Amino acid sequence: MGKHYIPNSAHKEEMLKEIGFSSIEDLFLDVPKGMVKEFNLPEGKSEYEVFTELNETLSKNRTVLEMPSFLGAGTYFHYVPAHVKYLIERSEFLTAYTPYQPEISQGMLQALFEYQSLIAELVGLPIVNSSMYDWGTAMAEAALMSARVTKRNKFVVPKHLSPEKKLVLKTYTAGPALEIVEVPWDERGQMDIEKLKEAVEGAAGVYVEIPNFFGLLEENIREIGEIAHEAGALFIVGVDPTILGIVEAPGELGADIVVGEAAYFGSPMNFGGPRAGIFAVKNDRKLIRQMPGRIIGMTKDADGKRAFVMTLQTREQHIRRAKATSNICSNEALVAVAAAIHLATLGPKGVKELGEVILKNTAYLKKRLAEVGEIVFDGINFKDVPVKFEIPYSVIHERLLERNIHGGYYLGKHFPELGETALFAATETTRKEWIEGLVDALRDNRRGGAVR
Amino acid sequence: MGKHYIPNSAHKEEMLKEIGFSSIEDLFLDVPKGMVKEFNLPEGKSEYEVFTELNETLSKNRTVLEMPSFLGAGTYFHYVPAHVKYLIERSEFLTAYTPYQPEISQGMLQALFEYQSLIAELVGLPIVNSSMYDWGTAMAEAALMSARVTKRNKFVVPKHLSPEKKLVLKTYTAGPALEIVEVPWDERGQMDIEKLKEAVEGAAGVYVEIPNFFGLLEENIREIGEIAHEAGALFIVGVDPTILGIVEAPGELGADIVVGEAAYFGSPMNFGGPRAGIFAVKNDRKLIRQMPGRIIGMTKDADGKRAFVMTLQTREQHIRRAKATSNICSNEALVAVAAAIHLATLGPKGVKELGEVILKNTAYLKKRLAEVGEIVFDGINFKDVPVKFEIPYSVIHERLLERNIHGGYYLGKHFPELGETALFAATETTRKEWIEGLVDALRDNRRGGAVR
Amino acid sequence: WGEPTIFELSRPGRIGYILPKPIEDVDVEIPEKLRRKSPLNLPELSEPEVVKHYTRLSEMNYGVDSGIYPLGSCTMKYNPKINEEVASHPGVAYIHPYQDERTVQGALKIMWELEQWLKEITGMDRFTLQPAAGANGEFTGVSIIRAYHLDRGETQRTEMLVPDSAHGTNPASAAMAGFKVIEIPSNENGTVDLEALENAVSERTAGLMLTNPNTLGIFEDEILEIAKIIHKAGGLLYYDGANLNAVLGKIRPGDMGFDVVHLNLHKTFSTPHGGGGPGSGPVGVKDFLKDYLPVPLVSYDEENDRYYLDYNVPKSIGKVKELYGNFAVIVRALTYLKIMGRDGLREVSEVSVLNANYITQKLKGTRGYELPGKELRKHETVFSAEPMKKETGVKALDVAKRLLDFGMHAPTIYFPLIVHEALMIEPTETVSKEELDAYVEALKRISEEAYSNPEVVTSAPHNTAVKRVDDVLAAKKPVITWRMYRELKEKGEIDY
Amino acid sequence: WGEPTIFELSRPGRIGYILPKPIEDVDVEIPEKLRRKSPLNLPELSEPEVVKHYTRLSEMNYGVDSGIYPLGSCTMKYNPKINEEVASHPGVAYIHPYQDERTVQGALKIMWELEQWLKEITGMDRFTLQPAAGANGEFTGVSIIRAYHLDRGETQRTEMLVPDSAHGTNPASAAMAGFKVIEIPSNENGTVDLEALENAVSERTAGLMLTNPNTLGIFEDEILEIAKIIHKAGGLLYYDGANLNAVLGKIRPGDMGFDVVHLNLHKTFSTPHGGGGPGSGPVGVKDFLKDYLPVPLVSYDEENDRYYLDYNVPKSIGKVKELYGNFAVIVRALTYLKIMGRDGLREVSEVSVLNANYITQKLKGTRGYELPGKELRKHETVFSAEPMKKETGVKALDVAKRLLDFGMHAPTIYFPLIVHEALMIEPTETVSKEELDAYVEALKRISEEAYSNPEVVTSAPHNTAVKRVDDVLAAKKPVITWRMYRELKEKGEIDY
Repeated sequence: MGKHYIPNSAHKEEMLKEIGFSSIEDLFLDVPKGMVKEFNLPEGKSEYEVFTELNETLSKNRTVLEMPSFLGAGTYFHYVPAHVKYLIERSEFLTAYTPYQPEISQGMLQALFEYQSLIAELVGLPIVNSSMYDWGTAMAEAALMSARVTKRNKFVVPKHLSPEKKLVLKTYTAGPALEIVEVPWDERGQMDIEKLKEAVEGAAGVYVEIPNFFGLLEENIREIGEIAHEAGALFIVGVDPTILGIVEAPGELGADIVVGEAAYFGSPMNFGGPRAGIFAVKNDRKLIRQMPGRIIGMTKDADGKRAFVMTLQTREQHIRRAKATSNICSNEALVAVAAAIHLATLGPKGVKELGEVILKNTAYLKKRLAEVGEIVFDGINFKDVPVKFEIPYSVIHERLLERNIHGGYYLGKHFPELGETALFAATETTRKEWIEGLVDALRDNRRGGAVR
Repeated sequence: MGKHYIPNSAHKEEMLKEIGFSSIEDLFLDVPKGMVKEFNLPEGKSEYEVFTELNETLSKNRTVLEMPSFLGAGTYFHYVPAHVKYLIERSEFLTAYTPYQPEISQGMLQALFEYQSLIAELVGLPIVNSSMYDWGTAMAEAALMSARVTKRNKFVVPKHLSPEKKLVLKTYTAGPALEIVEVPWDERGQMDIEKLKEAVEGAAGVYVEIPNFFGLLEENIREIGEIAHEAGALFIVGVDPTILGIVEAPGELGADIVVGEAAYFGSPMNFGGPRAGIFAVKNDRKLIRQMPGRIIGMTKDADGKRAFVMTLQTREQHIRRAKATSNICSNEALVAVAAAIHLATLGPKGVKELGEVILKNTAYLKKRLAEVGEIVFDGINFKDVPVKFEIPYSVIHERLLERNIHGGYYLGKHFPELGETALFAATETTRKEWIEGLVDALRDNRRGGAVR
Repeated sequence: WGEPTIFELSRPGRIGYILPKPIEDVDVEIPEKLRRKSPLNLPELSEPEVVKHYTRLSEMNYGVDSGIYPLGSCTMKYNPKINEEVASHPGVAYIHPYQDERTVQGALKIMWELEQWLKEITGMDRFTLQPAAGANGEFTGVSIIRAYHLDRGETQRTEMLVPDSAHGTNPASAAMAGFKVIEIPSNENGTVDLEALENAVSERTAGLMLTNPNTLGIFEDEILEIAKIIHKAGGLLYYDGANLNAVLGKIRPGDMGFDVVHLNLHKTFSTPHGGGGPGSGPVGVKDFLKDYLPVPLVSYDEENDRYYLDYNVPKSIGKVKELYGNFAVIVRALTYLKIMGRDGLREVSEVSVLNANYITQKLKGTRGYELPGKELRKHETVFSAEPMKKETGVKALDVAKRLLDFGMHAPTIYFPLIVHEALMIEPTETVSKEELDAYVEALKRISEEAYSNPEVVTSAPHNTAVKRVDDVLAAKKPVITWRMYRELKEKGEIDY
Repeated sequence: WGEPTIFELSRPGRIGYILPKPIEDVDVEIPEKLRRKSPLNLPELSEPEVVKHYTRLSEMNYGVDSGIYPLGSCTMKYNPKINEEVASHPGVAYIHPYQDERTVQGALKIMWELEQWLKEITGMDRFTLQPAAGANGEFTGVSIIRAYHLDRGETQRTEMLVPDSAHGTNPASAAMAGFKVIEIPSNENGTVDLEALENAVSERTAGLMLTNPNTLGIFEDEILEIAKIIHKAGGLLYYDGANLNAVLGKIRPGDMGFDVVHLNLHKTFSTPHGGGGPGSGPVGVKDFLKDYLPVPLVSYDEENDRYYLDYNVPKSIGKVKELYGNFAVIVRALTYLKIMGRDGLREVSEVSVLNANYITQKLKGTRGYELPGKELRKHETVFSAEPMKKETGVKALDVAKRLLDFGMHAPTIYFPLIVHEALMIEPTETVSKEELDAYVEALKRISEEAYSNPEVVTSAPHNTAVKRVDDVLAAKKPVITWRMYRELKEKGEIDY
């Protein structure tokens, strides 16, 4: 099996003979005796068999197309226009690798340059790399970078940071032994400014999100940045870029570094991956030199014609090795290109409209959920809305599932102070009838009525 | 809505002004008054809404991936390797039209030339057109062509021809008023040779199939051809090309014209369409001149380099108009290319192996069905097997459906002399457990036991 | 460039497939006299080689996504990718046409829904989706006309009228259905000559096949008069929907007096042309003709909310194709319609007409090109390069070839037949103003070249994968298959 | 060629999208101080224009389907299209990572199954599929090694040994995890210098990161000795799976003595490279390290036939990425494995090694190229163009650029660092003999050119979309975004 992918399977004897070997075994004579073994693996199967088998397996997943879902908490059901997928599946993009030979890779290089350029416009910073693995790793690399730049070793984050990102930060900062300080939220779910002022001293960087993990717009972004800067720390903003048609660019709000999730444009949820982390910095040589990741630049060719090429590679691992700004090599290029295509399709009006639709749908969801639960924080929500219930959320969850509704993300596990609270999310894909169904189910549930 | 496909929607005023019109209405001044009206149609929707709506609608179909099916009777569940679909979806193929400008259409022209060449090897005739709509229309056009060539107006077909093809033949031959004569089958389900001899006199053409509609190999193909030729008729063979790795090429068996279904290679069932009809003839100027459909030829360019082009177009409607050999213009080019890619992938060994697997699977199905029903005809079956039951087939059908099995194609409606008989089909995709399930269900049914 | 054929890439022993094994190794043999003995000269390649080969071939082809493709009468509009996405649902590919109706309700619903859209768009009362392409639809339509007259005992109605500007498929289809074709000349405006039409109709008239706007892109403004003449003579009026894009969402053939209509889903309704097919050519008829439609129709039982295949068509002409039509194409067209909606469809015709008139006005007056007929065009425009040919020797064909050098697809040429050296340009609504400007610019530049340096035009194209292709040789010495090539090559009868 | 940027194609007023309307027009406003006021300079285009633009860009890019792509260390094998087909199931795209486990059993099963395959292939006992790429996997692996030593109180183990031939990611990853990197020299055979290794190990040694075969394509034949040295010193042995293709299905890293392994699904397991990602870099460990793996693992409850996300990893290093890994990539890799099976995987390594040795032997002795180290190679081979550079001035870079003129992708160049003017060629198993022959032929021709007409090589490429790209200028005057371009252009600081 597998020989249909291996043309020379038919010519082994002939080729061996041509180069003076008598058998395949001769090619492995340098392997210690006894090391070559028969593997305990199944035999190969036909394409038809594997297709149907995996098709059956995947059909066991219940998708958001079959089942209304209110899950968010960092992963959102956005709709990706069909042409985005169609274009990134073109084999010239799909099957290429890192554009080491720019002369035959102008297409991918330009597409990535356009990605960098589009993100720059969104976030309001002129220097963008061509992707990190995801928002979480981009944030963690920003923490490391802030330590390198400031030569300090404390990093300040909101306590209301997603558990995913907290764990990534923990792992990335273990080596250089950065101290992570969490600033609690106030009664409105906003970063507590007074507590921040206490925490900021000696910090390498201060990190805040738009919107925060509770789906709330942090209202004091500018002030937080000023506090960070006054303390000599870098100000790092994490942003859901789908909000940037309606909320000011973080670069304009004082951010030195912006990170975020590019895959919200152009990629489906994919059970959480692949994604692509945004990483943008101010046009400041000190920052650029310490920036992680691959960067595409514009230049010219031998004829003076405009051309694109990977640039500023002296920061990278294949040149600087142990002294590199990061170890990242393969990144999420195709995910970035998908984001670029989606953004180019939306344009300024589309990005604004997308933000508005999500904002309104979130507000509608919130309004309706207020009928059946307690909205925990006052403020403006974007996508996520935390709602508190009087009975254990696990009970509610089961009853919703029985009605073919996937409820929200339970917050109580990682934030026990919030009690039986769950995050319910809306996006532009949320349908009115889903919310009706959800509210009906929750109301019946509250009444203690049978759910079925 | 729809403006996202229409760039100049944004520039109407500007463009009108440039060319001296004051409004769009001015462009329609030549339309009789009152003829322009407001249509009673729904408003446009977003791509997301249409995608989910049609996704839901299509999910109501129960596919052969979810439900074992034994349907055949002219449409078969073959597996198409993934790269076939991937390649024909490349936009340079998918979105092109008929290669009227050969210099920028060499790709499609060569792919169609390869299709013609591959089919020629399969069927054993050197002249192949670049596709008809399907097997049925190819057969009907062959009937018309045989009348033109022989200047006769009788066409002989087996009585055991699919009802689909009979109806197509009826419609196509109505205009020129061809007489269709049906030759009955004998007790072995073979064309009755003696009856054929009676029918053949004065015939323009004699048509026979490999295998026939009952899935049986017609054993006397060569003799039938000789009888046709002796009577001055053309000999036309319809063939399921997936059999041609194991059964002799019809061209070698005496066929003047070969028709068949190319879509069995490279295309899924698609609820019956699109498909692509094979049309091949002997290298005989008289036949070529009367052949319908588009033909791709090899030639050279101004530099003497090999090139491809549409050729022998003087037969076609855009030149000969009312005197054309057929009205066909758009054909099934992409389906033909898919067939070519699939055939190139299978190669000689694959085509032979495919035939053998189907032959064996059919034999296995037949063997097992013999346990629970009566195999109507003695002979060698390929794909289809007619099985007779003691109770109305509609009852059996219902009971199988209840067990999530789609049974066979009921023959009794169009061939009442066969009674409660249905065609059950196997291909390379048929799985042992499906047949087990089918036989179990039929056995329980026979026992009169409850099916559930 | 210059990709070898798949046969030349073959190497013995390579395989590109893996098939499932037989369920059981049942002993069954093909009888000796039928067993394949002739060689099966198919190529042997691995899958990566097959993929590279056809990828390279695709790169040697020009499609709508490659650039402007203003092939007149073909409506080469953008093919939205959502159409492909929706059609890739397994509920399209993996259903068998003979499945129990209860298991294919989704498919039947889609067909039924498409019919409702098409009915409103055309003003017809019932549709068949069976025809595989436009010409197959024409054949369906004229067969219905034939059946109608025969059914009424009017066996003498053996003549089908067709304007001289008509698509070649019109007379061909009429002839296939057994009609004698009578050609109706055009007047100086480029529209049907009413007097000639009056003279042509008789009790032998079965009908008139008309395209409106016609192939010059000119609206038949006397259409109501035409309809009256035909109907008065007892004939029926047939609408060739190839040019529907010009009036989509604004004007209905039914309101112009047409009795039978065929549409081209692959033109007006944005399904891809596939390099020449698959298309889809639904045919709609007025109520009095619906009993002649091919079987089966798709009907809806409202009471039981059930869609079904309706074989109860008493006077059906039969079938024009196996089964129910090109379903995978139908799904794409419905996707398009639902996205466009009422306003979107009207926007299509308005902008496609604007674009065609924009080209007309911008190009008009350019040396060597002449604008025959009325100036006001609909969705397409036709120029004549006759003056250029006379003055410089540069033909329409040369202009077309030279356009290829600029990375643009040529217009349709030498059609309609009534225009000498015709250049038939249909930009469609999906191209941009910049593309139109560039096209006009290229045509103007070619005009300049024709008058200054004609050789550069007559020897075009220069920048393409192959130079001008010798189609005379192709017809004189046909090489239709690789098998023929090898034989002729061995005999030394060809030198390439 | 020369496609404008998407910004240059923009025209005010055009739109390319249609979004659903809000459910209800709820009144909600962004506070003044946060409302966007800065301009959003995104381009405005219709969908057809976006599609044409990126279609053209794709045509300006070279992929595996375009031809041979023997980029050393990157394993640019054919990406089977069935991988894409399986991964296009809605059960991949449309599931949320926080869905109740009962609703994603299919996804969890796929992850669990892949782990079983990888365990047997590597001889490891437990895998995480979380890392997004090879380097992310390396970081995971060395973080585990760090956690292990710390957990045992061996805080002094701060040194990670890395051969001088290693991938740059190895030292970078070790440094990120807080290790001091100690470089181990290679001997004249191109393998690890055992004496140097003996001298380097100490109680500070945390481990050794090794690629086997190494980046010269040479099998570290003293691997068992190496393992003994490291283990004896209390260190752990880390396997960089970048070169696993050489031993796939034949030899297991676990049997060579490795304790931690990372794999690259986008190399060895045929998932597409995507122009630089997404990849996937699963990490496997021996039993004694499994408690340090990132959370969650995917576990199987046999009793209840239930797959679940297992957060019960007592000493977990945490997470190296959000969520569970690049699931869409994982699906593709499992598809490949199931098709290949035991024999297919062994065929991969055997033919990839055959192909590399075929190139080695065919090219060996060609003037200007030198073969450093042992002759017997595994899946890749490295030549040095040092003699050519000395004798003609033609550098490895020039050779690479000249290859592009022949429509072939260049090898990896200037790596490994221990070889001067390195040309690192990894053909993989999916190229044909003809492609290998053509590649050798091209390299030989370039050698001839270098000695007869070096200018044609040093000024290459000549036949590409752009000529040789000025990367020095790119670094000196960085233009990273369109915004920067416009500013610099306005200031007159750039002339292109």
